[in-house]
Amino acid sequence: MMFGLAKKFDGGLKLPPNKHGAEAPSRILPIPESLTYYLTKNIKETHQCIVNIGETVLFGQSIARGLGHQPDIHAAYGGVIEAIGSKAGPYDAPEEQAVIIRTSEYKNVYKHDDKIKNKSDLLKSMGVAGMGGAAFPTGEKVQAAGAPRVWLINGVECEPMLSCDQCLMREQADKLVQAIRYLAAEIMPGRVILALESDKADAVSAMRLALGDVTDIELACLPPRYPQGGEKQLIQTLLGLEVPSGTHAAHLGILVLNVATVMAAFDALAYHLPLTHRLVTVAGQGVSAPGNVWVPIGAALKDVLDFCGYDGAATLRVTVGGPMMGRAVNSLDVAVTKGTSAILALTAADELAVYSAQPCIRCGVCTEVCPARLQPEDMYFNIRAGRLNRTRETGLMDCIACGACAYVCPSEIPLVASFLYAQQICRIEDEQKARAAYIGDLVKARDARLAARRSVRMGKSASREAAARTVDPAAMEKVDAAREKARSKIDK
Amino acid sequence: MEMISALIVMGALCLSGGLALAWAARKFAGNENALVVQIEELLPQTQCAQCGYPGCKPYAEAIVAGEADINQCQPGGERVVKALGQLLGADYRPPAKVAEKPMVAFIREAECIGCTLCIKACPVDCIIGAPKQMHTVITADCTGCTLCIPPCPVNCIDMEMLPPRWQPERP
Amino acid sequence: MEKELKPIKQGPAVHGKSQLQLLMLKVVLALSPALIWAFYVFGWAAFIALMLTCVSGFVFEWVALRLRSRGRTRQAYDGSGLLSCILLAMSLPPMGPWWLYVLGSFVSIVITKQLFGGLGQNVFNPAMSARVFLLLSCPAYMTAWLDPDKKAGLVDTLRYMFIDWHRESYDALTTATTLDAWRNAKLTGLPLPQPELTDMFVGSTAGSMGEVSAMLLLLGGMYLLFSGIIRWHLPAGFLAGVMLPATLFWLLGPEGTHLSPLVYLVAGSTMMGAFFIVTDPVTAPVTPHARFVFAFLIGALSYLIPAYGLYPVGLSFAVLLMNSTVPLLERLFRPRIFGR
Amino acid sequence: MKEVLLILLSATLVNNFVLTRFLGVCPFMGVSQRLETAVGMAMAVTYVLTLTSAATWMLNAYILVPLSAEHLRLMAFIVLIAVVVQMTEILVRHFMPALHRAMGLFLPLITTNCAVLGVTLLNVGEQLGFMAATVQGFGASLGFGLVLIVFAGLRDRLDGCDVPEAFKGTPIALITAGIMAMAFLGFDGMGR
Repeated sequence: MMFGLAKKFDGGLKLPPNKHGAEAPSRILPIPESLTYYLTKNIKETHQCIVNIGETVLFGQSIARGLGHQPDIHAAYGGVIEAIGSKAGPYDAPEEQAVIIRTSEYKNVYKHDDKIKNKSDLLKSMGVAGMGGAAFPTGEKVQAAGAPRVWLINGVECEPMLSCDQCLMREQADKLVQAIRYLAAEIMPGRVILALESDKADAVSAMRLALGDVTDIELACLPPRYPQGGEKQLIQTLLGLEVPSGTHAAHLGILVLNVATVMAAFDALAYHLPLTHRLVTVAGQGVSAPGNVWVPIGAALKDVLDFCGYDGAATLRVTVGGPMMGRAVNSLDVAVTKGTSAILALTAADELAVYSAQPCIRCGVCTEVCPARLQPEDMYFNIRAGRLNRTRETGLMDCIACGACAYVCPSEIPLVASFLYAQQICRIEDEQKARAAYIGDLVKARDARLAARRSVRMGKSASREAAARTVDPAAMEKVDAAREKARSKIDK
Repeated sequence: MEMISALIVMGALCLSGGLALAWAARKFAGNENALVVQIEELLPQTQCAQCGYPGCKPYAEAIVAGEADINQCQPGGERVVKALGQLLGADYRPPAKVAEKPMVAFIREAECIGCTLCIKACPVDCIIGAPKQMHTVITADCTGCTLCIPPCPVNCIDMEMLPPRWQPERP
Repeated sequence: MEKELKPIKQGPAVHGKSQLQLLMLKVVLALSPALIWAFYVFGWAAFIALMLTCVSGFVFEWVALRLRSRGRTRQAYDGSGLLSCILLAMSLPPMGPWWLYVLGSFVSIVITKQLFGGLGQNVFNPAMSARVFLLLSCPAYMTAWLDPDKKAGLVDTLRYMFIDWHRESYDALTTATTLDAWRNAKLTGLPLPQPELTDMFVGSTAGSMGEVSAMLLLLGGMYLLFSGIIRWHLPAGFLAGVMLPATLFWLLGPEGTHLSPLVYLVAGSTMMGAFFIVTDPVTAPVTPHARFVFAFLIGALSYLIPAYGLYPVGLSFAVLLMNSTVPLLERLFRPRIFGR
Repeated sequence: MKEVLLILLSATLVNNFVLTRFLGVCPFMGVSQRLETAVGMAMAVTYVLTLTSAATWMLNAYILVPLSAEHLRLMAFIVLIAVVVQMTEILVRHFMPALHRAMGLFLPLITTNCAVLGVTLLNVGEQLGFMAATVQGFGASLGFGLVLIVFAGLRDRLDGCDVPEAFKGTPIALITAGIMAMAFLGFDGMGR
């Protein structure tokens, strides 16, 4: 059943798809020698390691417990824990704490016990995280959405060069429908909508075939436009609803899950299989055999790129994630994480962005393409001038870093880099304010404690005095007179 | 005749003006405390007395009274000076004392004789201990205000540097 | 990784086609038909004036940037200075004395643009602020319009412009523009001039160098509009701003005191203003609503100033006045952020 | 009615008190640092100017002229303006403490603001009627407020611009005010 287009989302632009190797069948990466799992993100601890060096682990055994809602980490292959130390990371900070496993075999699989009943805890212990790129813990999302009014399955792959969702849908359409039906039984959504873009013909036909004339799952074929795959943009397009700023769609009862995340969640809930492998697109002119590869999470970029014919000489930049929202990495021994949807080896032929940062002429083209209806040139002007609180008022925290503004800017200004830098500074400032408020409470608590103690002591001395007055009133008059004289001397 | 009429006119004018002002000043006395609360919220509440006033509230009152300048808050640094400048319309002045790296107090438990003097001195109550028992500092709550060091008789408290927080670099 | 990778870690790895220099050159291209026509109509005077403005403008900009710091001189080659100088030259009378153009380019490039921080940070439109400066400081030379029929050869032009540019020997060549004639008629009560509309549209009457041929300016403007360099809000707003009061006053006002709105439509300065002066992105607001209001008020003011004031052409004053209100307009017409 | 409108227009735009007659330039430069204080100042000046125009006209017409004490005009006006300004300051300090602190010195400075005294003396000098004098006062303050708020918006953007070191702050503000004054000359001759 086709879904009428409620409302086109604001801004956005048409990008050349150049999906090299999207049609190629997916391949499987041979076992790499070592696997690297990160325990910290920007030096802030996110996981606690539960194995120690020299211990042997089995295929699928969990090696680190996630703090808070963070899902756990599992070994993609059996092997020996080689080291726990700092290694080059894909995030902003250059070095991260990581566990390194020397792989040996994958025969005997670690059996997970089935004690956990609650589905969001099970998802957390099976390590399921968002695979669209943000790696948001799926367990937390499912729990926050409860019985969602609408469940959107996000097969929209609007970034150029990316084709892992398309390949997944093309090759495993039936398993996806089975997964959707199984999860629908679990989370009881009001409506189920599978969204994908009409220019991925093979995926659309595969899904249509798999769905047949089923009525409970709606298929939405959307015209291709970047950044339609964003959660808020997809909701605005399909449901005509704007998620209020600062709140997650899950809290409104709208659950949005990436196609790959749905598959991972299905494996976790139905078969208790942890998330250890994911489909990664390898593209860009620097790779001779681009395409989609089943990669164990933790494999180094070097192994994956060499597997697809990497030509180091021509490559100017290696990006983890899509060409628009991905992040450049400086060294190739960075590892694949759950959120890595693509590894791109970009050469000069890929219209590589050279941020020459010429002066901004306020042409307003970035304002037209911004899906969050922000003013990128005004925010950039205030960031350059150092007025970050002014930038926050004009919506810095609503920027989804989709890169549309930096793509169209004629002066090639590093807009997204400035916005992310400003966002991090604002987060640090918020932390300082929160700490100041917390310490303010400590001070008030201390004053209250001292005041209470003083009143207790006053109470005791008052009762002692009353008792003395009943025993010998005359002496007490002398005491009062002396007190009066002392007090009058102080007042003068 | 000219002189008298001139005197009468100016005298009457000034008198009536003065009376009107006196009445208005008493009726609409300015309320200061609303501003004090606003200022206090901006201050980092470390009660460290680095600004020369025994705590954040006295410093806020001093600012409203006009005795204190807006850049005396050392832990607040740039952020507080800008925030106060924004609220009070005063233009920006660099902070008087620059906050060194954030520090945390640390008691060498072996030498602590349990005299509870530092507990009384700590403005945020982050030192735990009973008389004659060993004391220790809750590092999470300590603001590094060094008020506990002077009262300690055996001088067993020293300041430790916190690991530097990762700073994003400017593109 | 043997090669040092690009320093910018975040942000899109790919970039679209639009370049700053390309943008500026396209606008210059859109201006070129009207320019070439001016060379044809005014002969050597126009060409020399343009060269004087552009060369002195480039030198001033290069020196100003060099004084700021060595690395900045690269910005002198991005075509924006060239564009401002061409616009300035086109709004000045053709056969003016040589220092008129050099002083104009100094005021526009150095004072109005570089002093405020260079491209993108200047608050006032450089060409217009220079024109107002010259109009106020040397009105005599600014209102001496060369008569197209009496244009002189190369040698004579050079003599007029460089050697004896003082007034006397100069009047023989000048004539009044339509707007001048209308203003004099209004003051002295003479019957209104009925200008030949097609003549004005094609552009063979006297006037500032570039503002002669409305047809070619319209041509350039349409090219800018359909190639996506400018948005419709600014030109449409300006034209509405001019035509609305014009028709209103023409219909309601007492008989015979106001020119018919058609005259304004075919006047070169209106077309120049609509597509090239008002649409300078740097000194205009960014949001569509603010742009329309900004352009509309410029149009209205540029009609009211000559109608009731002293000066024959109100466009430059109107642009400067509205440029100063841009920060307020932007604060007023800020679009609603997603989800707020 | 048309005549009142003409006075209002000419006082606000044609011979604007700040940019054409250059009266009241020091608060214009001093308060335009931030938009909030500029709006506060504009309202305060509008309130003070309209009130003083009316009051001084009455003072002159009913007290000074009958007693033929015109020579006292200057002193009497100044005392009256001082009283009105002090009254405003008390009210602002009571109702809007933050604004009062933000405007700081410039609120009492309105007393010595040449625009205020200028308008009152002008009203009396040109033998305007009561209605015309008040409208002139209101028009002048409207013009002052309008230009002040527009200029505050400009300066707010300018202090983020990459202005050369030597010109940062007041110099660039003076140049901007100069260009705005040039633009205001365009209104010359209107309203005749």
